[in-house]
Amino acid sequence: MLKVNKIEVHYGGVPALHEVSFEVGKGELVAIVGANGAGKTTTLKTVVGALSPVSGSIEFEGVDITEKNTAEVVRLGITYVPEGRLIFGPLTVEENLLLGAFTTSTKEEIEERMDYVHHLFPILKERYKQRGGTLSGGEQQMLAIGRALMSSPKLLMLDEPSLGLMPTLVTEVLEVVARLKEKGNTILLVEQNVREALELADRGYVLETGRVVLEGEGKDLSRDPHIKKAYLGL
Amino acid sequence: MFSKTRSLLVVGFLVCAVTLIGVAPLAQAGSPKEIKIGVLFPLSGGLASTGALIRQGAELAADIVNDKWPNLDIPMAKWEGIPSLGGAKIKLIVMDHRSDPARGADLAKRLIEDEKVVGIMGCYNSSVTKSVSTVCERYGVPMINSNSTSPLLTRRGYNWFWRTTPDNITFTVDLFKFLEGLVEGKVRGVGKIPREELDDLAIAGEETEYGTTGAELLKEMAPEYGCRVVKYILYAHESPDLTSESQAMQAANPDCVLFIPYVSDVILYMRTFRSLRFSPHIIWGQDAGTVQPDFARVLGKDANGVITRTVFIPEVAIKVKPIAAQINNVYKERTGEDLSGTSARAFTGIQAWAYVLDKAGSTEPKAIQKACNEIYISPDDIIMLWGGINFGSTTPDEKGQNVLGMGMIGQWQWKDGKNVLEAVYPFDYATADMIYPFPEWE
Amino acid sequence: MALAAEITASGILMGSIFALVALGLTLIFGVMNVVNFAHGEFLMIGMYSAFLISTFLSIEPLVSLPFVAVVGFLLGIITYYLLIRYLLRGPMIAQLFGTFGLMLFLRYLVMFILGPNPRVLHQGVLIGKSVSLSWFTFDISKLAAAGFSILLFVLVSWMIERTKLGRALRATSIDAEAAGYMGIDTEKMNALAWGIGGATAGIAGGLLANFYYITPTVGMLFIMIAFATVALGGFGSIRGAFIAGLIVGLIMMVAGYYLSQIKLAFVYLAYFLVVVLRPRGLFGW
Amino acid sequence: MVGKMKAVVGVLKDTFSFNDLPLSERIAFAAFLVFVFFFPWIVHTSYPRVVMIRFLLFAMYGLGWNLIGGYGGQVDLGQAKNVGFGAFATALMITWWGVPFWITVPVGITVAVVESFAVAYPMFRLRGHYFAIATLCVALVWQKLFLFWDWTGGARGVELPIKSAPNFTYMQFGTIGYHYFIFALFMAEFLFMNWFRKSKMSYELQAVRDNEDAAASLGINVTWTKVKTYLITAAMGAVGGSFYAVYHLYIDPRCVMQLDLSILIAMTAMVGGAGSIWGPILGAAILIPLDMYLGALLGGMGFYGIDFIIYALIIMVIAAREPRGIWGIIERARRRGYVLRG
Amino acid sequence: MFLEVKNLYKEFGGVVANAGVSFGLEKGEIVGLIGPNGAGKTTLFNCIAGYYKPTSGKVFFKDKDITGWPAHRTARSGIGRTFQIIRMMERLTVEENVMVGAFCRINDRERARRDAQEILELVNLEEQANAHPTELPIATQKRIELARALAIEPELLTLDEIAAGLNPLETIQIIDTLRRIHKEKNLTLLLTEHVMQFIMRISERIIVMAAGRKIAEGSPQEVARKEAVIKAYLGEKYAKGK
Repeated sequence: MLKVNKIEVHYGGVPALHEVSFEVGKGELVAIVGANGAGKTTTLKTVVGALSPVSGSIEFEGVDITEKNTAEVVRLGITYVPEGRLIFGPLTVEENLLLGAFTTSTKEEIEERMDYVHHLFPILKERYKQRGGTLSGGEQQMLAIGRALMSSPKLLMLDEPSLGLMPTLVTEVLEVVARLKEKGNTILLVEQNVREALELADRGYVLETGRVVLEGEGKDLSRDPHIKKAYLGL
Repeated sequence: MFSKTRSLLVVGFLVCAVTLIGVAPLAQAGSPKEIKIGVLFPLSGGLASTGALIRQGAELAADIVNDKWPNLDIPMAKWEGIPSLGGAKIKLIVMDHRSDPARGADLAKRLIEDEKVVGIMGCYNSSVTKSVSTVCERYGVPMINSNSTSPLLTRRGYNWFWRTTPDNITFTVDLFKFLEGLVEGKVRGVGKIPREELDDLAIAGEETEYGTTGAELLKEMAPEYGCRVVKYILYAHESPDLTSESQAMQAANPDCVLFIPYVSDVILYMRTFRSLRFSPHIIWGQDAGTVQPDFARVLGKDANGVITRTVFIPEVAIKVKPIAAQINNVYKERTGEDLSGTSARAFTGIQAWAYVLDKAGSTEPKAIQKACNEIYISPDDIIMLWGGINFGSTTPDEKGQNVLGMGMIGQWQWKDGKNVLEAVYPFDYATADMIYPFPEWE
Repeated sequence: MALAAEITASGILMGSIFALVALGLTLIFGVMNVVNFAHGEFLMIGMYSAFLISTFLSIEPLVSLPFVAVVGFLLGIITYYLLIRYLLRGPMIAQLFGTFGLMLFLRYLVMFILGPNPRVLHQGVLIGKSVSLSWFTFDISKLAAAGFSILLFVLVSWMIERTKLGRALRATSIDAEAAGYMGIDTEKMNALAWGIGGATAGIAGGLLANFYYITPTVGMLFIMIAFATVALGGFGSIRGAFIAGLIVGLIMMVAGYYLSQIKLAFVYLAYFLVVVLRPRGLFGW
Repeated sequence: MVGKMKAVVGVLKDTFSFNDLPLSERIAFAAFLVFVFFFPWIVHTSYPRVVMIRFLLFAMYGLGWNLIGGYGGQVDLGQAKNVGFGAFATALMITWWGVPFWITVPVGITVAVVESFAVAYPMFRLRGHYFAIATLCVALVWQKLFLFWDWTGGARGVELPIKSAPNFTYMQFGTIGYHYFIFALFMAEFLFMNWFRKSKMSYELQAVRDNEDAAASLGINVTWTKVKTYLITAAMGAVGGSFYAVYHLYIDPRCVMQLDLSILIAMTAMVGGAGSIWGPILGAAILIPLDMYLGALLGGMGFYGIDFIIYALIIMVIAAREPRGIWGIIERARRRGYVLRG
Repeated sequence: MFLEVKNLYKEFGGVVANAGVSFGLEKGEIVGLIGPNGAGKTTLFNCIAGYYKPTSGKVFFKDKDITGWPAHRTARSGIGRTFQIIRMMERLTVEENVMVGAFCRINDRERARRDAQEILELVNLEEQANAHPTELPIATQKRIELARALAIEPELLTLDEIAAGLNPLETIQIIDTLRRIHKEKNLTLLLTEHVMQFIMRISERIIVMAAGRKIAEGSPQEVARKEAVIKAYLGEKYAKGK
């Protein structure tokens, strides 16, 4: 479904990614793990069109999206939930969700999606008229994911959804991810909780200083000795 | 070691910058047959249109001096250059001081030292005239001022500053004499007006050097002529709205409204007066704003009945001064408009320069200074109704003022779809019946 | 009593006109935190377009308003794509100077093309007509401008607060990056904000042309008032701009009546005092 | 006692030493100084000399503004008021009482500093555009008041009595004399800035500019740091104003306290690159000659505003292409060198 | 008591963030502060460091009442801090960032530079001394914040989520660094964190907050067993996993 082929990305003249290639199949949950500064967020931002690669190509459902801007990529069905959530604080929960459906035009579809999100996260229904900024961290993460789902994405990219959340919420958010996968969503996940992420994922890629150094089945990776040593400190 | 790019950039920039400053204007070795006069006026900002008028007037005068104009019965039209200097042509070097005294002073230095002008004419804004005349005084270069009317300018004891136009004192006296004339029934087409109908004055001056001194003068002199100032306003320069100022005047219920404005303000005042249906008996303007063709053109019928002090009225020129009428025609051919007080004064300023140079017979500053102090230009030679030009002095503290100057008062009258400036004062020169009182708004 | 009523009435009248002038400024600021020094020149170009369109096509100035709005809209969009887009990458100060340069450029470009002489509209249903009440004479053209001001404010607030487009604009203003991830083309939103800002400035100019003189430098008379108005109301707040406009109008009228020379000083002082108490203006967030 | 001596020596060393700068910059600057010093003897025409004086004056204004605006990151658009205070203190005291110039300078500085102190605390509650507009408003209020009051001469302005030059009591000279006069003032301010940029205060100020909370966590009194800087900037503006008064010998509130002056001062620093010691000098070296020559060469040609159009285009291009100013280009080149090597 | 918080209340326009928090720290302790998002931990930190003024209650540091002191004054009296959201001086180099901290104590530029270099070595950042912080990864920036806070030579260091976004290995590294610094500089540490591997391993004592109140206190093992803590914060899975 998503095919990233040898992309090279520079940040202000400094190379950040070297020939990174990976694939995400339909219905798969793929995890990207790596140390801080390895280029995970850069990868996701490049896919969504916020950064453009110097070389290499990105293909989504057979369409070349390498040169497309964010708005066009989102329209094609890729939605990105950025690190740090980026909720529109002064807007209400409802408005945040409606903005998620910006690329959807029919009323029925929006209502349908809204029901789905409310079903998934009942807390958002309770907070419907509250300002996004007044929600707690966990609720904001729910809102960010819910907002992304409003566009009924074909590919959902989550960047560190558990960042800064307390343990109960980390568990809860990862459960949500698992549930979304069960429902057939295609997900690309970047997580710092390496073990949990790899156990959840169908496949995983390991990024180190801008290169893919390892790839494989999620469960296999989580038992890989290099991973254990370099990321789990075991 | 330091990187090459960096050092190249640093050195490159400093060198560029420094050479840019160092670029000396190529001091043109002016032909001996050319005499440069520096002309400084506002040609940008809010006064750009005024500067344009001055420029046109000054350039016409220079052209008349330089070329042969067989159809003009004015001596200098036959000159083809300054006679006593071997027919040397006058070259005007016009610069824009942007109404900024500092820039005016800097440009004056450029004109004096780099362009080697024999003298300077300018500067309209009284404040810039002050700073430029200071430079001229320091350098010992003559400056003839044609368009600034602040009385202070000729009361500073400067040895290198002369002014052709009458100052605001003359004009203010004219106004009160005119008002007395109305009471006495001397004004053409108007019977005797009771004094009570004319003695309450509202004064509105723009808060600039020119407006402030003009307004203060009016206020000081009013009691001498038995008038009362019922409202005295100095209004903010660059004000986006003048409604409340107009309301304040209306509330004081004056007989005469006296403006000392630049052109844009007085347009706004007139429009506001109309919307307030405020029509005093007399609306008078101290030249600058009300005398300009723009004022009449822009306001159209609304200007009908506005009185303005001026020094030049085409209608009078046609009737009593044939040469003035001829020059007015030449000017009109060039620009499509009659000469106005503003452009006629600039014309006269350059003319005075030409006569002074002719009399001096030299471009030495001292000779010019001497010529200026002794010059007498006969009334027949100039387009104004003045008694000529002579920089004597009427009072001991005054120096360099043309003592033969005279003011006029004109009235805009709406005739056949356009505004005509008709003379109403001096009474002998009246060209039409005065419209009195100022017509009620429709 | 009558005097108080008269001053208040003209204060409110002029105040809503100042608010109208400030509307585009606050809109542009709200969406992308850029203070547009050239706003007064947008207004001036609006006035000239109204003048030129209604003079040369000999149509009623009011009828020319839609055309003027289009001119303003295009001006805003062009400005955005040719200049502002690049300025947004720099710090606030570069933005100030970029638009300051634009101000000089537009002002003198118009002077270069059309000359420095002032102009005035002579023909039109609103021009020179008044309604007299016992205590006050209303200039119809000002009344109409005030009416349009209220109308435009309602329209723009509705658009910003109730429509999908408005929501997208607000999202862009809060966090352009996040808005991008929603599939909103933030470049287009910014351009649109400039377009709408330009259009409102154009309409304001078209209405002002009915009672104001038109010169290339006329923008400079309004820009400081507009700044003070927008900042007083709180940058980006539409409601704030309207209320602040009324306040500025009233201050100008009262101060103008008694102490005309320093009436603007009172306006600036009012801004200073208000922000000292409320550092983000009356309605800023 | 010894400690004090050491401290003084340290300050002097910091003031006069440029050892921390790359050799290229030192050479360029030395060349610049030599050039400026001999300028009146290289160029014998008057206007370039006048432009040079104006350049040095604005470089000086820019250096002062650079403290609060560049190192402090506070966009102050009201520097003209301080210029005005200095100019009026000097002009009024000389015309009224014949006070020598050098006594009027501290008075001007005092007025500017006291006024700035009075408005600084409320002002620094404001951020970003609110601050910029507030500085602009305060400066305009003062301008209106100076126009309104009679004792300041109002709109009529103040004309200083002309003395026979050269006169060291009232500082009146010919163009060359003024050149060295302003050059000395410029150098004094430049050396002060050279000391400042290495001082503890400079680091603190930059910390405040970049992040106030972080700065406070490191024991920096954020508001006081800003206020202090604001006062120094005010003092520097006042010195420039005093020079203006004795140089032009005529001032009025419209020419020394106008908005355009505030903006031009800030613009010199911005165009050159705010927050570096060279920025304001580069900026003034570009803007002032540009403005002056465009005005003089094209201003009177009869094409209204053509000089402004070109000038405005150049400003726009610089703001759009190089938002960090000319110095930004150099710094970027330097950083790229660093990154590639490091 | 080295640091004592007494019955601290903090309200924001009617919303209570801290509702009567009391606790104390002894010199040299390492204390963890945990609790759900929105429990008021960061608010508490801000009240101690002087960024907020408590609505009521007192804060004593070294037996001095420092309640309501502005931030720069608490810093000078010996309380250093890092921020949850990284706050770098981005136009200064890494070394200069740390030097600014050193200037808190000393006026001499060269000494400040030497101090900064020493501290950068301590946190293994000497290589990056001349880089600009924003060019570096988040984990490195967190270390710069730590170095900067150390430069003021605090006696009490409060660290707000210093391990957030770090992977397990990086977490272990920072624990080592902190332990070393704690020993060498004789510091007292107060930390908040959601990463349990971190907080449980480093803390000698843990304070648990929820809804603006302290709900538990004790050794890591004790706290992890408490029903209330598990319910409000750790979750069943974590309890089982232990």
